[in-house]
Amino acid sequence: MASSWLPRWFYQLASPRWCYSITGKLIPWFAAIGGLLFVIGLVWGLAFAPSDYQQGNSFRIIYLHVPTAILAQSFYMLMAIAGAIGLIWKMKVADMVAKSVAPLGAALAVLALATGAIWGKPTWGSWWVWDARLTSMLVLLFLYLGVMALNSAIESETTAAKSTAVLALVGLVNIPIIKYSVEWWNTLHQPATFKITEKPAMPAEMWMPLLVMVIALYLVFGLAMMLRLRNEILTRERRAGWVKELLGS
Amino acid sequence: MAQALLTAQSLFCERDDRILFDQLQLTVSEGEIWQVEGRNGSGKTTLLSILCGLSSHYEGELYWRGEPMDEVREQFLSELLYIGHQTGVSAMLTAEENLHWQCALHPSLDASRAQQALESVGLKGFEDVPAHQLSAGQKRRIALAKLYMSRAKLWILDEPFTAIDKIGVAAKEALMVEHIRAGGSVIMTTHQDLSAEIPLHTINVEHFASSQREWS
Amino acid sequence: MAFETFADFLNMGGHGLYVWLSYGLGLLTIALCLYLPIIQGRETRRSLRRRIQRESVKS
Amino acid sequence: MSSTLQLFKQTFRRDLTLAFRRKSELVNPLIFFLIVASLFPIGVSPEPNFLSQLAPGLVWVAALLATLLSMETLFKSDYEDGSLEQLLLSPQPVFLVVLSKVLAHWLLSGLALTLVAPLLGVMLFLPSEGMPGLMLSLLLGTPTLSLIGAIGAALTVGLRRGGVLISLLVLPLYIPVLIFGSSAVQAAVTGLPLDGYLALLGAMLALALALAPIAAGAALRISVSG
Repeated sequence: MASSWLPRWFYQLASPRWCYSITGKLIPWFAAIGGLLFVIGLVWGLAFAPSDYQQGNSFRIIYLHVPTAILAQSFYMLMAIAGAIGLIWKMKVADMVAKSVAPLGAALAVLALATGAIWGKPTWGSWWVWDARLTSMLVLLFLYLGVMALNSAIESETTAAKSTAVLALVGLVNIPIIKYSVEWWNTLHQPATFKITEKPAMPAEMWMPLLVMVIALYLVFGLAMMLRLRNEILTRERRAGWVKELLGS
Repeated sequence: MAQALLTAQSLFCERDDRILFDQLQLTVSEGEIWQVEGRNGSGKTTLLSILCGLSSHYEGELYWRGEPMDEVREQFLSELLYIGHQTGVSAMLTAEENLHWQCALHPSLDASRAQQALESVGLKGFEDVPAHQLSAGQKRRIALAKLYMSRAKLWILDEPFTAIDKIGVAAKEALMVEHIRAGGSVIMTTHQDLSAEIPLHTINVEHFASSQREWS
Repeated sequence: MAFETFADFLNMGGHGLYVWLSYGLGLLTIALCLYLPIIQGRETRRSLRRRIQRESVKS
Repeated sequence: MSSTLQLFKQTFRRDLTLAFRRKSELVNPLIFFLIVASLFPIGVSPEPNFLSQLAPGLVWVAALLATLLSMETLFKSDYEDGSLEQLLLSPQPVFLVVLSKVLAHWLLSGLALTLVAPLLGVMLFLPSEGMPGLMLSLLLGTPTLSLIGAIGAALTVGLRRGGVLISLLVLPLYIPVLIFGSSAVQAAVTGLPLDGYLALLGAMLALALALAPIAAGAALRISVSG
């Protein structure tokens, strides 16, 4: 860690202790703001947003489906980048972040798939459709499951972290290729279906609650990630003086 | 004054919640043979694999000829001969084929001496027998033949004498003495008692097992 | 308000099953994602505390 | 530089020799390929029209699984006998040795599968117009499969039960190759131009050639270190 061009917080972040205390301070804020926005977005989306002229009220699933899909993807990116930082700078906290993110990402992908499938029933008349978005989300879930399986198969914590980081990075390179190929494959096989979410221009009263939900879920899952991260820090740093002090009293 | 080849500073390693060693210092200079001591499971093999750069499960610094290891790794590898617990001999290849590939991997091995080396370890006539048809001792001798071909400065040998008879051990000892006279050095672990004539430095891993380390 | 009555709201224009199923699943998942690390954290703290006590008795 | 090239050649020759000495590993993927492809007519329907529609995808799925099956052994014996340690302690670049090993492996799995594929095509009533598409797409696609598989093999080499795990890691990454490979065959059957698909398969191969050996090399280092 010789290079000095990185900002100071980056190095502070490398310290599990600092990370533990800063997340402890952030958690109440994330919980309060995330919870508030979540309730606002939920009520707004479910009760106040106008219904879609084509799909009716089943359209309201968008306020859950789209945010979870976005989050599932950005969590994968977060996992891969954290893994890369762990590999390059040997930063323990980055490894822990990557490990705590994976199950949440998988849960998000499952949720995105489930809501997509439920939405598909009234829209397309069947629970599952090999639509481009759903298919690439399914592959993303597979990628998450692979990372988690590899992580749990390797006993040594540090080896597991490094191996999963390599796998996550390989997956990250592949995601755009998978997305492109699936989209292309989809247009080849089912040319005439209308897309589940892509509307030419969504009116503001429709996309505003969506935006609120996206931010709310970022905060809520950020909160979940911090909770997991703190557990991970405690377990991995169990012999550190500060942990003993913290728990000993 | 002999030049320091490999220097390890404040090495720390833990496995499975157990500290194998901490604050371990070691300087191996030209013309020295170091024997790493310790009971089974005390971390001898781990230390050797850290020293040769196979394992990255450690904290601390390594230097090769005074330079940080990360910066001169390639140089270090080109001057290193390592024979591990697993000897790197493929069972489905003959002795000759095995050595041939090893020579391609390690330019410090002199391929033209392969025949002679195999003869020296007593494998003359077995050159083209697949290794899986040989005994354990013979298989190990294929790996040990590399000692006769090596131009490397530093030899790191993990239990090289397992399944080797007394005469064989004596021959390798003589070879090591010759190697250090020429300015090389050796780091090894062994259960066998080496002959008293060898100038031996020892380091016991267990002496570093108790740690006052404050976990950060 | 996009709905006249509360019954309308529950019915969602005939798509109530799908909408409420989605949101039910969503809430369940979110709750689990928050609840599991919390109880796991409690467990971790408890076992670590025990461990620290053991060690302090020993030394 | 010449010593590097020498190492590439030596490794290649060594791995071919090893493969020919372990005959079963050589033919197992091919037999597997044949069996999987014949499961579909038995399990689904032997009706020629139906099969000829499924054939492009079936042959590709079978080829993909057969490659995957053969992947596990790529580094296994080298790991067990310590050759991998020696490889990682070479002053030569590791990715080159990996590339050489993958090339040798591909010759005996991917290329062999490509050559056997027409037989399967006939068994599954693939129209004869589709044959060139099948061969060409496999020729360009299977090296990518081998390269990606090498990463999975390198990540799981230190694990006792890596078999199922490697499929879990690698299969999702195979999906783009499967899509473009089977589409190329489909296009060939319907008489559409192939070059677009082949170009895409080629692009993926180029990317895999550039990145996979490095990733696999890093993964090997991690696996051996652990």
